[in-house]
Amino acid sequence: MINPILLVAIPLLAAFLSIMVKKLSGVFLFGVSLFTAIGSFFIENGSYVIGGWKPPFGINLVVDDYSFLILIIVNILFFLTLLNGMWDLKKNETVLLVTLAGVNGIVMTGDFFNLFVFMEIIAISAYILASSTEKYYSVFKYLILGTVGSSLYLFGIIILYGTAGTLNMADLASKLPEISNSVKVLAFTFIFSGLAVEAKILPFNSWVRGIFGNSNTLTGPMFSTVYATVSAAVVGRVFGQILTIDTNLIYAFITLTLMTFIFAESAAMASKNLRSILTFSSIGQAGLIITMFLLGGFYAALIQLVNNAFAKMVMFSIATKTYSSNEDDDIDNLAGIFRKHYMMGLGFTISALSLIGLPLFFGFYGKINILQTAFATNMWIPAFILIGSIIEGIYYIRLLVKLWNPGKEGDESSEEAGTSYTILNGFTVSIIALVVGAVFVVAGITPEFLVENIEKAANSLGDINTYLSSVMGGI
Amino acid sequence: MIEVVEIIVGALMLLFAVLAIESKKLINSVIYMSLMSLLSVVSFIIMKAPDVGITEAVIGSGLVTFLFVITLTQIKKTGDTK
Amino acid sequence: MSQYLYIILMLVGIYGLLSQKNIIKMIISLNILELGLNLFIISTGYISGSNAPIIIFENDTNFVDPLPQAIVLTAIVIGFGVTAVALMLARNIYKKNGTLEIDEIRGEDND
Amino acid sequence: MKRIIAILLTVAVGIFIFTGLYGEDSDFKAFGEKNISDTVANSYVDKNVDADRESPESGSANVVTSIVVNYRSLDTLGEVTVLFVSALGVALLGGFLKEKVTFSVKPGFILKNGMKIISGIILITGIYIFIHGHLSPGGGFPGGAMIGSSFLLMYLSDEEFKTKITAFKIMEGTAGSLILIIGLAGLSIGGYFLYNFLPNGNVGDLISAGIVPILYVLVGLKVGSEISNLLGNFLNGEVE
Repeated sequence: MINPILLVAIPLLAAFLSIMVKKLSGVFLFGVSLFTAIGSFFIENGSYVIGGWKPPFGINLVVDDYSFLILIIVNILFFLTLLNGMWDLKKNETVLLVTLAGVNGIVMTGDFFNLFVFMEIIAISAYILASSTEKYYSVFKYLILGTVGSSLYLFGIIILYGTAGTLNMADLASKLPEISNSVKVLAFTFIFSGLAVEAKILPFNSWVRGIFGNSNTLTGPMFSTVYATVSAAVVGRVFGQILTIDTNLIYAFITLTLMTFIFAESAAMASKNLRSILTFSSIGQAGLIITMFLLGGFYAALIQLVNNAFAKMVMFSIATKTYSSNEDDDIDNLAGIFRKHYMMGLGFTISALSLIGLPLFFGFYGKINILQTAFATNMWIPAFILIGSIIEGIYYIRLLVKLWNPGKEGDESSEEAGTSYTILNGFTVSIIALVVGAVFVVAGITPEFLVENIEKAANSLGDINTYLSSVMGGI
Repeated sequence: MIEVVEIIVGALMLLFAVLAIESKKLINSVIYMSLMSLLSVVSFIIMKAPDVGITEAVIGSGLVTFLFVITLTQIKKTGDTK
Repeated sequence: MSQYLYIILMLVGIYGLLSQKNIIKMIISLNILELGLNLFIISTGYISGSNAPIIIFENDTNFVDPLPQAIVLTAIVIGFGVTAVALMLARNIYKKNGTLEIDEIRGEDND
Repeated sequence: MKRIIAILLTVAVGIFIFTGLYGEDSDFKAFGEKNISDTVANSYVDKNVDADRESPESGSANVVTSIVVNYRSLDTLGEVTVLFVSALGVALLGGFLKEKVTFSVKPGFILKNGMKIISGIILITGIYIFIHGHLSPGGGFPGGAMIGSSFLLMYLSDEEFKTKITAFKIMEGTAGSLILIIGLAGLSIGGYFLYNFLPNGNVGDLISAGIVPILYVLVGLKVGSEISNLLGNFLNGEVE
């Protein structure tokens, strides 16, 4: 039973040591990432205090079923991303170790300002990782938006501190009713806009196209799975559980997230480039997941979160691998590439179909629950969700059809008409694609082992009282 | 008395901020910005925050100004017009 | 009253970010925004008639609120780190594109 | 045109903030009228956060330092990591320029020798500030930045003071690892990460407040070496 602070301390220690022994930093990275992936299974629930000071005064790390599930997913995704991105590490080993520490810290922390510090750690590591693809202006736009977002977030929590007098999440949750309404509306809007930058919600996601669109085999899977899961999980924790907001503010946020979902899906429909289709699909999925968190449908949000993370892991690694071997990811020139790489094609197809939510795959349970929760609220939300899902289904099916049979549309598919491109050193990618595809199919047929853990996580996010009792009676 | 000084320092900072944004030459806006962070040290001290005053003095007006000036000399755009 | 000035300072920073087209000017507006925010945080912790949080005599504990000062101590150094990375990016942008005006930089969203 | 939209948007945000904060039904404390008893910071000041501690909680006279290093020490660890990553990022981003920039104006005799004295003085004040971090205002961060600025003066004032000093990397690594080792030692001894396991002594004298001065000295050394590295990387450019 390891203390969860080790998930933050060990990667940091490895990062500080790795700048002294440059040669070993690769070994440090893979070793520590394996340690956290395995260690995250052996953490017990509870509130772990830093420095021995009880929660409202000191900082505490909270591990309940929700953060336990997110920790496991994020650490496994991080390890898979390292396997995929081995060829593109480019001296980023130390930065990746710090990202691992930041990612583990932000999921577990029980203090608002500590969340700001970990958010900054992750953001600066993301700027450095993203600039390894030499697209400096897109990284600059990401930096400006990210810093403005975190400053607005800090402004929001200072207003809450000014009125409630505490920075601890549990203490603030119990003090929320005493705060007056106008201050709450102001503070929550700023906190939401701060978190919306990383979670790719509409007014703040103009950076995503430049960063995700130009990603290499390391940054593509990293941003679209690890960062996406963490940012959605933080919004889920802060707005799902701690800060209970009144209805008209919720509907204001939900219009934003649903607009993100619809615009992103329609933009993906129009784009002709493999990586930009996946980029817009990630933005759309982020909008959908955060709509579900705001609506209170935690079970549906978590299933879609897991589904989107693993599906994007497979799809982005294949997309960035094709780009790195052929310097071109226009889907017309890539027609029929899966004929040459069956394993990758199979993995890509299964994860795409699971993302759409077709039956027989894991994603089906996500879509069903999303529609159930949406229909419970009112007429408009499920209508938009249905439209967005249909658009998504259309462009994914069209993409798969094009990538499977070679040659332009219309003429019969002939072997040599297909693309001349091949994917180099794609062995690990195809293994991962197959494994994740198998998990999707097995989870689609017999979902018990995965769904029951997600059920526990959703319930623990739902009731605030166990969270308060575990923190206030903290060890 | 101290409130009057605070208001004056705040108004001056505001003036330098607007000048820093609107000035034509880059080097002028860098100078206005470092003047502004110098004045902010004064207002930190007035608001009884010596720790923050020292940190802001060393980092805010000292090193950040150096970073901007060095970047401008590297870019040789000190005389850049809008 | 001076708290209003610090909020207006933050708004000037936001205005600068929205209206400027030069990259160095945008970084300067970012610094103005962060400086205004730090001043606002300290002003929320200020208690008139009390002195700085350094214990000189054992019993005299009529202090200003020390927590916002601990927060601003961290925020300043984070702002410095981000400004350093931003300026290095600006230098690379200039080396690559030859200009600092954002409308002269060729779209590199997805080459 | 863009300017007008920017002005309108800023005024809208401003009105939203002012009505939210200073409207009639908002209980956001006006400037200066806040009383400390209804905030968490009350027990930081009276030092009675954890009554059953054997010695007085943290002997440090500077309450802000005791918050930054003792009560909320994970923030400082995160803070040091932020500076570590940005120094690393600057090295990676600007790494391809190896030579130190030579300025058109060569440093004269007075400048060169004058700087040697001044940067020595600044170095000593910086070290003084972070050693006395828990007694007087200032601490690891300003002290480290002063060390950085003293090395900056040395970079600027004479030519052959090369900017690629590996000693900074070694100091940065050891100071950071020592902070974490102390934290893990606290975990094994006291059961909590970064637990203050050393005796506290009485408020005000140099050897007091347990691990607070040790941590803050390590933070000062780490921040100092990082900022010197970072400034050195900024000084590298094409020799024109």
